[in-house]
Amino acid sequence: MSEWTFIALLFVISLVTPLLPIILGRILGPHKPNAIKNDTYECGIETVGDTWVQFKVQYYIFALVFLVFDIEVVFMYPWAVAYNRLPLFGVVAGVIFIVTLAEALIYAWRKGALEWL
Amino acid sequence: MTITPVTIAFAIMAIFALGGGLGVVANRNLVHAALFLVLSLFGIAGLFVLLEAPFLAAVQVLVYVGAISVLITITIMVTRRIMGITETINRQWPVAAIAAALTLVTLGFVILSQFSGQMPVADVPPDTIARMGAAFASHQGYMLPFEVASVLLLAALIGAIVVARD
Amino acid sequence: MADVFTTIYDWLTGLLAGWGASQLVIDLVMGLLGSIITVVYLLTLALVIIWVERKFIGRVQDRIGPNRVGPWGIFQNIADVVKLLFKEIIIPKGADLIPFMLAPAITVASVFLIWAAIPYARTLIGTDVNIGVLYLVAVSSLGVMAILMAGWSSNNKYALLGAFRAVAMLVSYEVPMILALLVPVILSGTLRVNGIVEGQGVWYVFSMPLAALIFYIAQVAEVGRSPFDVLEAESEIVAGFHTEYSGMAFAMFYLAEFLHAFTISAMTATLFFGGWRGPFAQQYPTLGIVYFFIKTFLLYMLNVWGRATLPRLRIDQIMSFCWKFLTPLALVLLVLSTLVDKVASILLEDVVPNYYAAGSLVEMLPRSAVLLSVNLLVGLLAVVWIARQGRKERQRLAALTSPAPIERQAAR
Amino acid sequence: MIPLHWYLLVAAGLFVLGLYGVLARRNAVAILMSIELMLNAVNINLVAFWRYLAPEALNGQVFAVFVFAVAAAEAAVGLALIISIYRNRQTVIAEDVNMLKW
Repeated sequence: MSEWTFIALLFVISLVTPLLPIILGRILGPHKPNAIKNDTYECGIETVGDTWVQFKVQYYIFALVFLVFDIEVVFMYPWAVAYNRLPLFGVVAGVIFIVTLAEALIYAWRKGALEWL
Repeated sequence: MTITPVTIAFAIMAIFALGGGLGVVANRNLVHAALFLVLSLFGIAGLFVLLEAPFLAAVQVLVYVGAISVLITITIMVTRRIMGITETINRQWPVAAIAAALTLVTLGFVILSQFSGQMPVADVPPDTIARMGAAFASHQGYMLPFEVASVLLLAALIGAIVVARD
Repeated sequence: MADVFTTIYDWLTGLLAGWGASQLVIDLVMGLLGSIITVVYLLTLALVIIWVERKFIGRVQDRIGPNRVGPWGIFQNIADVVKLLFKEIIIPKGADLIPFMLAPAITVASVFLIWAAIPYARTLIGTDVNIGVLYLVAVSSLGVMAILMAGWSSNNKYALLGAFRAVAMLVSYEVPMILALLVPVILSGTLRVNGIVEGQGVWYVFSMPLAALIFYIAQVAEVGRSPFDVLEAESEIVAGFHTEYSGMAFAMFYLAEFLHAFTISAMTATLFFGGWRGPFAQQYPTLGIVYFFIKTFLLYMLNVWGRATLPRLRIDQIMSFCWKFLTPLALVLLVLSTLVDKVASILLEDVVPNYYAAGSLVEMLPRSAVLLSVNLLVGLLAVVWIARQGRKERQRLAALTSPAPIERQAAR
Repeated sequence: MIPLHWYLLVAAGLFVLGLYGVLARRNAVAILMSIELMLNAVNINLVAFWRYLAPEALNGQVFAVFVFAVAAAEAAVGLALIISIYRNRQTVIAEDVNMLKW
């Protein structure tokens, strides 16, 4: 458990450390807001419409394919740890798993889901 | 109950988990709700560490915080346009609250009557992850669920791509 | 004095125990001390590497680089920090204050946390958790959420667009990265980072060079540096997700980027280049820290060199490269090398009894030779394939730009 | 060592919060987030029972990993459905999606 004490403490400290200079900057730096300065930056042109305009679905598709791959690779890690003592049969089981993963990739590719349009 | 460091750690993690959960269901701003979800998931990862299942804690952060929350947040931001509405709770919320309260009372009663009190606890064997990996790849172990999980995820991916791109 | 770190650690714990501190207090004090040392050392390191990088890139581009503040300009960064401290942190109209301020902090924290599990020497590691490799991946995936927070809370179209783009790219490159990361785990049979280093009698970059290459490329993309720096393509999306940040809040993103570039080099050095391993490092752990920093620094300079010379790729090229080249390559490599490795271990059972031995150079040679030949074969196939694809693409482009043959005849 | 029922109580609390969210929220994404909370509550229970009752068996951890896989699949398909509905009907309010109602 003591190793996790260190990680927990480092977690707190590494969150606080970058916040300190930001707060210090707020105190030391000038603070003179005005309507033009605080306006949304859009290369000098006044902003048109809402920021949250509709974005294309492609960003979402990439995150989706990533999610499926992520969880599948997580399954592979215990298998990788045990690899050295697995029989050939066990390695083939893992390979079948990877091939299923590759099928998902091929499907997404053929469907054109991996194109940045 | 004496206060030990483990108890304090447990209390902090439980507060994260439950407080984050409360933020998820009660916050009207959906992006804030998603951030509270991340907080809650972190608390749960901490609970896994306290339960001596660090593998699950890492997977929790990797899969839930790194992937599922990101996907949820992107969905919220993509469908943002009509979310200026303030009413996020429906008309049947009192019924929902009563149902939730009743469930809590029932669950609490069962837990306190069946599982309270100290019990002898064995140590966790050190090579749990390696044994799990070996079990994933042996036919006496979990080989069938292992392969079925990959097919399930393949099906989910195909379905999601078809549905989202129609 | 073979092992300075253990000596100091034992002396400190002995001192605390002598004062009557309990095991818990010792753990807390040592943990606190360790994390403060880690953070302070990383901040100092950042000051140094930013100067080195600016000087180096200056020379590459035939400039001098910073040269005003102090000898060779080494105090330039301190002057910059002071300047940034006195700059106004502008909070744009409609910003969501708490996520807006938390995002840079989380970005920096996700880099700091990686160093908890990187061994500097055999006896000097923050914490050798038994899921080390997964910890490294999990922690570095926190940055993605911070980028989404920054982009959303800025209330700016460019920031949100940049954040979406950055997230799509970062999560994509996480896939080949975690696939390549399976290789050290398979070879060493453990998730402990120090166990992986101890297992590298033959550095894994020599037995699995392709995996090391995939890992390094994916990590460079995770930092978002040239040629993968579309996160802040000025001509397209201003400064990306940190468009609205100024003063110290911006400086934190800047700090995180430079430290992350160094950190990925440290991770690659640890997982594929033998970490602290080197002559006599086993007996004299203090030497290990020297080897570790030499390797890390060389890999870091490789990264800086790339940053100074490579042009920026288009976002669609970057995504295609990840999903249509790196990921399939990693999958093919994993399948072939695990199968061949296992079959070879069975065939060679009589000749090489302890095929899976890890740690000593001689014992690891047979396995490394088998894996290296698989890697060379897959690498060759990949080069042939990509050359063919390139030729097709060039022909397609040529057909698009030159006038069609029929038109030429008509003109004649 | 923390008593088992503390973990179970936290899990129950999380499950109930998720239940309330599923029943009371109107936004489909919020409902999905509440479902994630409920799945996590289940995972806490699985791991806690594994740790206290049978730490040498693998079932608890393996089951939790499979819950992760199912949660990922559920999130992927559920969010894809929400995106699709949003694109076709411009709404993410669960009550407005009443094509099957009569």
